[in-house]
Amino acid sequence: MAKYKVVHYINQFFAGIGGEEKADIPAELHKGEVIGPGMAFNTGFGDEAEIIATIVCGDSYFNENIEAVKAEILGWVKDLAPDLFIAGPAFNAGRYGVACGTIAAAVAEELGIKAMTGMYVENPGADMYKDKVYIIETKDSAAGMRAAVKSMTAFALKYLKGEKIGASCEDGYMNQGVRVNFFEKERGSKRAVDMLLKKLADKPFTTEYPMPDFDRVEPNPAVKDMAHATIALVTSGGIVVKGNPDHIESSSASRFGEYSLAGVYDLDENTFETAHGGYDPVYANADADRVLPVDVLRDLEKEGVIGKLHEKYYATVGNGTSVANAKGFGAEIGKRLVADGVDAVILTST
Amino acid sequence: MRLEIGKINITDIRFAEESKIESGVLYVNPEDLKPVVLEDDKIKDVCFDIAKPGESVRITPVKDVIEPRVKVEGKGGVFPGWVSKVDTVGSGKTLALKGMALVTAGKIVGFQEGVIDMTGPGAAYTPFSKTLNLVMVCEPVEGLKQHDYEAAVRKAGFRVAAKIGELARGIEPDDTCVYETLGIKEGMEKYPDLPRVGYVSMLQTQGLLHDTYVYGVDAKKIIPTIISPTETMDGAIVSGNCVSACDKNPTYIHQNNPVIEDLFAQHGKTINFVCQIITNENVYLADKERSSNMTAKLCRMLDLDGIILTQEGFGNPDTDLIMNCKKIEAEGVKTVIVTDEYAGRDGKSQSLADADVAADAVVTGGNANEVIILPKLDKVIGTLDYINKIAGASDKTLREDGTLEVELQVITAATNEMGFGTLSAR
Amino acid sequence: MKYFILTNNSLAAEELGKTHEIRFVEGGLRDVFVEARDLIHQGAVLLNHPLYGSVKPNETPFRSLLLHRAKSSTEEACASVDPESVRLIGNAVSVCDKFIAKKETTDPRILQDFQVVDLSLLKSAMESADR
Amino acid sequence: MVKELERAGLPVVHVCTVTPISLTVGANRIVPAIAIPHPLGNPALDKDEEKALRRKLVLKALKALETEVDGQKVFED
Repeated sequence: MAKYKVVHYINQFFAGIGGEEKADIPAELHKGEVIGPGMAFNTGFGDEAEIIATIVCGDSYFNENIEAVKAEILGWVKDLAPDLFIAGPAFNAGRYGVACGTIAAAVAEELGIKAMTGMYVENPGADMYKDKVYIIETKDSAAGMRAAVKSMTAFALKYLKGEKIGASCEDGYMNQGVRVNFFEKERGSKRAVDMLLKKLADKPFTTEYPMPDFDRVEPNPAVKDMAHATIALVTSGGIVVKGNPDHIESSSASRFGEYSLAGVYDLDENTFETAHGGYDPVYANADADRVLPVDVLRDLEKEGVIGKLHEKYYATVGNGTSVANAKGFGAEIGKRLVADGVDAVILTST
Repeated sequence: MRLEIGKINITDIRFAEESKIESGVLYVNPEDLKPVVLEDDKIKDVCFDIAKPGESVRITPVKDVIEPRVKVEGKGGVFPGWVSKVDTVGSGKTLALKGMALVTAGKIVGFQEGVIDMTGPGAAYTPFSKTLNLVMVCEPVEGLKQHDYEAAVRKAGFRVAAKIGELARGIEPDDTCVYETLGIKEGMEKYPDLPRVGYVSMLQTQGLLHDTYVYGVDAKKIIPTIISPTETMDGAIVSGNCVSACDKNPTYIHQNNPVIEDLFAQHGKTINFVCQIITNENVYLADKERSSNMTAKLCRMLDLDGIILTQEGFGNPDTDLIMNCKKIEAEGVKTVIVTDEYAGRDGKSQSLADADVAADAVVTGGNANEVIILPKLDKVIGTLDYINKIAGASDKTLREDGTLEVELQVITAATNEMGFGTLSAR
Repeated sequence: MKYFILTNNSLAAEELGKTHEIRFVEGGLRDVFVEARDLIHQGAVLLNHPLYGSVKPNETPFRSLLLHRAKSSTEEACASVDPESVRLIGNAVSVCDKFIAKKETTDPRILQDFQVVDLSLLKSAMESADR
Repeated sequence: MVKELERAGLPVVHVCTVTPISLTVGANRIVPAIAIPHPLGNPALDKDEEKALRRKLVLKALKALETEVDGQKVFED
């Protein structure tokens, strides 16, 4: 059987070119060459796979020219058409880890070629890319190279052969936030007793199911100078331009609306209405200021209490809208508001 | 309380003229068992079958699984409140037929579920692919209401299990294990330096097809209480739960409660296993508040240092699980919970319907939504008529080539929440 | 405890309609949840767990919730929205969304079984509420 | 949604009728509103009174935006 073809990515240091002083070297393609840790990989692959090319790039160069260098490397990898792309291992080297994650994820995503990397769990590249590409957990320094190569090689061969990848703890990759079943050695009750014994003795133990993140976002600093601040209005109360031109659904909304407030000083029943299906719409339809206080904010703008009311407002319907959608709306609206130079937001809900 | 369990290893089950146990072989004459079933006039007919590990056999829909046992010394008899009077069990000597199980099967409602495959990939997920199974399929009289039918099949299972258990009376066990719990003061004096550990088991008690009984009492009516774990071994807790095959606790798993066994294994060595606390999983929210208040209070009054908390089912019980965990932890009692997950077919959704930071030590029985393809097997005991209707099945479940595409949910005890199996997830 | 029943289960409506206040929902199980949530936001308090039963939300199309109407006017009600009810119904909607939608059962015998179980689990809650 | 706006780097005040929901969804600055069908109004009042009421609420919201908080805070009266 023909050997699987592997392309390997490493930085200037592991290529033996130099340390920080050489971190600005551009990407180089070394066809048919096996360099640095690649030798150990090749040995580990035996006659099942081989490295057909090595790509070397300086860490600074990569991170300062991400888009260009990514395109360049993707071009090479596309032509080489390997069965697998391996980056690193990067251990705890931050910029190297980010580069490995970026390029491996790009190869997987954009070329549809199997890709993987390896690094230490606290490498910033790990958090950024562990849900996008297989990242094998390694020690924090190159002293752990032998172990890293061993586990990465084992994973690579399994992956290449199309064998079922097990749970993260079985196959040594970082958990991708996806629950995967596997059989433990001990039954559940025994594991529970062992865990309790550790907990009783105040020894460290690892829960098998970490409770979902009770994700909190730290509050942003307060507005210092309200008299010059741009304030934007966002509502989940479904206030839309009369006739609901964007067809915001009355519940389980799949989109949000962006509407202009230019020249609007007071909302009235001829121009604005609510699309919200979760409450009695009579009051909001009669006077939408009751949900979206444009009239008052215009007054305050005139009086100089606030710098200005942002010229656009955003609306969606909170009623039955899925968490994922609501999150997506928030992120997109946030992006647009920041781009428009807004300083703070008043979000109204019914 | 001190209970000896004498284990008689059953190596084969055969139909024969005379019902008996000889050299580890259980000989059964179905005609001896039929009258035991048919004494309930709600059951029209019954048939028996045998399924052995490795055979190309699928049993479905499974209602309950029971281990035949007989009480030969000490107060009371097995399945108190059903087959025997309500004397307190859990002391003396009980004989158990190991390596075999009585499986009750048959349709009770149209979406009835529970699959036991004796071979193939599905077999790995159910503990009952490793037991010799005597299967009992009941047919109800015309027009019988669902809950009457459930009760009839449930009770018939206990009677038959007891009848088979009786065959063991007088037989020398292959192995004997002794389990002993001490009085509160006694235990403290004997093991002054060992942490005091309890086991809190939540029993499924939501209503029709979702019930559990303790000494014959519907457990949704109880206030949480303490029992000796040895009582559980004598069948003080039995299952009336038919839905959610993967994470319901069949009577067999109550009798062989793995948490109890594994806590006993440490009893007197690293811990002092004080007692079992039983509580319920009612649908009424105020009942949940009351019950979890009570369990937490019991843990405190018993001066427990730690507990293991197990649940049964999905959704509603997740709230009880979290309430119990939160309140018990708040009493300073260290808690480990055993559960399973519904993380979606892709494993990306939130696993439990409820959550709290206090639940920091969790053992999981795996993701019940994971999909598995079950091959066509040669023989079906029960019926495949309803396989499309069961939990975790879909309209494309029964595929053209005869294979089944299902979620693990349909497999009996696949993700057991008392930690009976080794399946887990990360 | 004074309560009303929010249900899309016609069997429950039929059997309990004469003796109890029923708010019938035309629609599926999720519609019952969403309707319940709106009522909760206006001050109603949930009395039974919305995810009762081991029959999964993508199997049974029926759901019957027991709710207690705390306040008569919306204004007063808003001041006393029950956070636990809000949390439970919110979780129920998201749990509902994670189960893969299946083709709805049309077999009348099975639908009837689902109705019977739903009614039984509702009664299980009513028994606690009525005592 | 409120969390994502905050994550984008914008201070947000959530004017919301049902404050427990606001706390659950992770808002940091919370101002309780009047009632569900009309969070920033009250149809029982005449037009001027109603606008004055709304102004009071909006000023409270602006005040919240000008206040440093660490974690969640409900700005009661």
